[in-house]
Amino acid sequence: MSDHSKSSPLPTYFAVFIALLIGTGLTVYAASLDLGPFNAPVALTIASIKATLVALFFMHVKGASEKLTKLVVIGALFFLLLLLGLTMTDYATRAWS
Amino acid sequence: MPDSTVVGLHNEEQHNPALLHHFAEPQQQRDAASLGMWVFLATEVMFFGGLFCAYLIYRLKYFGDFGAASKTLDVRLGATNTAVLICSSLTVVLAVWAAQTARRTLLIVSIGLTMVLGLVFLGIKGVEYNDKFVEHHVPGASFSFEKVPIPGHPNQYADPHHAQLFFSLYFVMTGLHALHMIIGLGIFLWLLIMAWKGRFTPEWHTPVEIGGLYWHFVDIIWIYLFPLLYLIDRHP
Amino acid sequence: MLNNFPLWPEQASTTAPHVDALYIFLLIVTGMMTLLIFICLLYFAARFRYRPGVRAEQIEGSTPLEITWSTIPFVVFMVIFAWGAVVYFKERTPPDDSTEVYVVAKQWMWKLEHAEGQREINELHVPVGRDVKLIMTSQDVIHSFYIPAFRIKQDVLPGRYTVEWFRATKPGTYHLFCAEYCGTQHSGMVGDIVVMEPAQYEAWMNGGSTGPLSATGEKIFAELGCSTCHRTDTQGRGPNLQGVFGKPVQLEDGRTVTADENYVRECILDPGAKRVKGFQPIMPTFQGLVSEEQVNALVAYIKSISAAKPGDAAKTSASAAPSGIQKNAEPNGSQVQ
Amino acid sequence: MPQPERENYLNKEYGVWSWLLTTDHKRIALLYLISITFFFFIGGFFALLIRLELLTPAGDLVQADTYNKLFTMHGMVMVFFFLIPSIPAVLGNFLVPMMIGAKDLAFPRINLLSWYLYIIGGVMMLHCMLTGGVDTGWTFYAPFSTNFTNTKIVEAGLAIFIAGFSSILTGLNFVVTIHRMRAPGMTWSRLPLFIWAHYATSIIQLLGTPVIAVTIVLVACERALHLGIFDPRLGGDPLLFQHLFWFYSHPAVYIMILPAMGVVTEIIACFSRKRIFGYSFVAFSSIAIAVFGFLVWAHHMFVAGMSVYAALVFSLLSYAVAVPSAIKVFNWTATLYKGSIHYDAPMLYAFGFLGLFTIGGLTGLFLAALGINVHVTDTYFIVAHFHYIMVGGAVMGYLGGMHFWWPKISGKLYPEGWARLAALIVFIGFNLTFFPQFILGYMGMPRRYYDYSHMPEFQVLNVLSTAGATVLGVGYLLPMIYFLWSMRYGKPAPDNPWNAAGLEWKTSSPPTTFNFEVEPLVTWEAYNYEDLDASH
Repeated sequence: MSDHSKSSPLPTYFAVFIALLIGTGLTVYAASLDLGPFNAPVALTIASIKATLVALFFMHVKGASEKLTKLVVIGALFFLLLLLGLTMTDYATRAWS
Repeated sequence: MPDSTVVGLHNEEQHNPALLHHFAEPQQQRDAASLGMWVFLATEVMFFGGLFCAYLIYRLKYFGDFGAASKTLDVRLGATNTAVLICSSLTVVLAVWAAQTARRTLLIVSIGLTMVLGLVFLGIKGVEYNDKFVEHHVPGASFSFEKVPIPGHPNQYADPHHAQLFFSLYFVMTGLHALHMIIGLGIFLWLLIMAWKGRFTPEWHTPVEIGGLYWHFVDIIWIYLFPLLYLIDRHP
Repeated sequence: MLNNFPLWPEQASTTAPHVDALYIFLLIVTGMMTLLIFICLLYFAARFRYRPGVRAEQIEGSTPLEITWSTIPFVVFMVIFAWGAVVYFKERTPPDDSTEVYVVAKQWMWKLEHAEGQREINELHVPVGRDVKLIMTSQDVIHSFYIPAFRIKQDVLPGRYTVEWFRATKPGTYHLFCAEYCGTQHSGMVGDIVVMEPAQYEAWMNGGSTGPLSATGEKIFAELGCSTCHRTDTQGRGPNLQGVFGKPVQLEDGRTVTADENYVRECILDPGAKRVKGFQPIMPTFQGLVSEEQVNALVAYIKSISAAKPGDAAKTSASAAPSGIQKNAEPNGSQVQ
Repeated sequence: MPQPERENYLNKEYGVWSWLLTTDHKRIALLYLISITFFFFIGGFFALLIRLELLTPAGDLVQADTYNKLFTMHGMVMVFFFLIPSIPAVLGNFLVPMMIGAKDLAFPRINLLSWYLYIIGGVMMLHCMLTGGVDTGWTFYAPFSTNFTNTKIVEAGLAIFIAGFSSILTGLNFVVTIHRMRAPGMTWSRLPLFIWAHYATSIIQLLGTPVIAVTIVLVACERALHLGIFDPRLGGDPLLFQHLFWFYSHPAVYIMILPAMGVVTEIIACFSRKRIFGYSFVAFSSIAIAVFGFLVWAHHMFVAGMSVYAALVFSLLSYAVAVPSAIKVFNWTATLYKGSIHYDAPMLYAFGFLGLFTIGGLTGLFLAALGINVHVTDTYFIVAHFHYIMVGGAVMGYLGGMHFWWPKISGKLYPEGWARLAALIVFIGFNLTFFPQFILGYMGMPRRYYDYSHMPEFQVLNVLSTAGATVLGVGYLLPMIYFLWSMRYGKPAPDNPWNAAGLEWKTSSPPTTFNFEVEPLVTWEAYNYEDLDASH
């Protein structure tokens, strides 16, 4: 966020904006199709792509910001996955003779 | 005391009432504020993480019942709200850019537009909540979810208890998200006043930046809530 | 005085020596670690105490030493882990031919019912040398069925079954505690486990039995009208339940589950959740209509018609049903919510 | 000859508002000190009543309900209003900026806000206690807390929720301060290990606390609206509550013990006049404990009806977190080797910490072993174990740190003889209180029993424990008395009474408002005792 002397970022912002709107349309359309077990993964993949776009370009995780910001983002996601994943080790394996 | 360390920065001292005594230089203060907001957002991830965990477990346990309950939500309103939030994220980056490039009018307009879009989001959310009240889909004594078929299993009805779990999570998750939106609106109102007074300069507009980070984060949460609550397993 | 001041709990089950052995092993290992650390601390503290004119010798550290004292404890820990896991697996795996006792916990008492039909409150009579499996559930909050002399403990949860088992090795009376805090009279939720010689136990069992639990279950099965759909002669509107228990079941949504106690329980209370493939969702839920004891009896009945060969299941259950002994399976029906 | 007193953070301004509206991290630390001491003695009073009730097997001193409220409020007050803020909010607040050469924390106003949040939470907790209290145990397991108890669980939950945000903001302030406010030359490898410990603690506060916060929100909704999220009758799972609860509450143990480890590291280095043995291993083991601490929570649930396979995973991971703790103990011990050891009161507390933490840590190995856990969980064995960690460890570290830095905080010297006596009394009283509980636990005495007339054979050990508790109580009162005494009558402290390394000793005692007259430039490594002793 320190160096703003580069060329205008506006084209990037609008491109990301359009991509986000397309993503929204796409995920609504995908929800109306029967993809068998893949409906949830498709919806979450699109959501993750959209979230990544927002983080990288709107929140400037890409380019301008330093490594520490990336570490915070990755760290937070890592601990979130720990919470979900380790809880699932219980729920996915409850059955026992 | 601190004065000696900011010699040579007179320029900023005039526009910038906010270089606090304990920072050596404005850059340090900016970096601290930005890191502070990022770290705070990490705690927010975990805050919503607890809810995502509850959602994940019950969604897998009661997949069909959740699908039936999810299907009663209005996907058009949800999608509209998603688009509204995406537009507001755009106006937020425009606001940050305007502050960086000293475009005061654009800054004020962008912040104002962001707030309007935030209010539109809350309004649409209010309409949806109202619909749920009318349909008796609000968890509690008057909750009713009789004879709603499970998607893909037309002759099987969803269990009302499990549907109530879905709506409980729906209201807690969207409710806390809406609370974050309201806090965001408060922050942006303050930014609007500051911008109106012309406090932000290309050298010092940290509040716009970190307020923007917060807003984008709230947007990202919604980007996940939308498919999780509205879209999964709703095909005919 | 010393009679009143024991320092070691009694060993009265086959599990207890395993737990104690691991415990003693740990006492020795951790005792050695403690001694090592304490001796070093005290020796260094005395040997290197401040003396005027003697300066401390600066030592930066030593990576080989760090690796050594990380790796050696880690290896020791893995041994403890593996040993603990083996003991736990045994504790958690009831032998197939165990005698079954159904346990219902409520604030603040234990209600126990033997498969043979004997009912007890806050007391459990068991014979020496027989595997006993406890199938437990709670009517209200979480409790925990704890017998220190047997070294076993398992939380008892509302809404599902949990299981523990033991084989008593020594006649006597042992403590039964509720170990999970459950409200005001938590400390009053105690009882006795009475371990008897087999002969004595038979005598006790024959006094005042009300007929086997599965027979009670069969009566309830008929009273609730289950038998109109779940027919034993042919496939009715519901699945034929003979020989089902313990077998894999194909579900409507494509999954396969094993028909264990929890599955049968869930099918009674929440029939839609795991519907058997090929059947319509017409079964009503019995949530709130049957008590925990009645569910237990139904589960016992469904197990009984699977235990014997499918061909003579009907005969077995018919002969085991003493007609007219049992009026109502639920002694305090008012507690049904 | 009495010199005119130098201006410092204590005498710069007077009046109530100069304290209640201060943004000076040192004054806020003192505000915390007063508040947590208040809660410590409330919690201690409850503990004493609990021990008195258990003197006899029959439930004769108090009613069952009263006893249940006593241990609940003891736990909630001690965990959320004493232990979690103790070292970070008092010593951390006071020392973190000074140790890294900063004028203040990065966000002084947020720091003050976090004290106010703590106070609001504390007042709510007091109100809750005075108007009936809570009887769920500090763990407030569902469905007892959500559907059955008729005590004020929502108010207590809200108090914890608010105090939790205080903890989050403290952690946030520390992380940002440590990253952004270090003086020139203060590289990561020159940081005192106290700072590393607080950095690790802050990570836990930041990532764990929000999960308990949202769990409390769910409990409150469940109680108000009967949503069914934890209620099996409505399709919920009570074990989900336990997962979410322990996801925070297990790492919370490390919030309590890591800062104490940091304190002890400083003390051991100073009083053996040595650089810490294996600096980087001690530093990284703090971070490792913070991260691994999040991987082990379900070892509280081995008998809760959890999956057997998951139990296996969590048992294995629990042994992983034991390794960095072991590394720390070995490094502290090795630091003593060829040192020049002084036996001032802080060092006595540090020795006490080492002994008690070793016992507490090693009994953790028993609990992580699945087969033994089944027998001893929810008995007095576990009560003894966590008191060895949280009282034997954290409180010993806290007291040691208070003695070590008291001259800096107050500008006065405490009476050394009394302090050594108090350290001895605390150590003896503690062991007498809690060692018998290990035996009681293996014998099978369940925790949270107010009446054990069914098993009178447990009385002898309980009497020993109660006797120890009274000794311990005296041991805790003593420091409070002589600290207060020293504020008025103590000898003025020199700037560096221990001839200790660290930037906090390079400023005056007590320090000025912005800590340093000139911004320090750090050119030396941490714990440069060789140079310090050479110059003497």
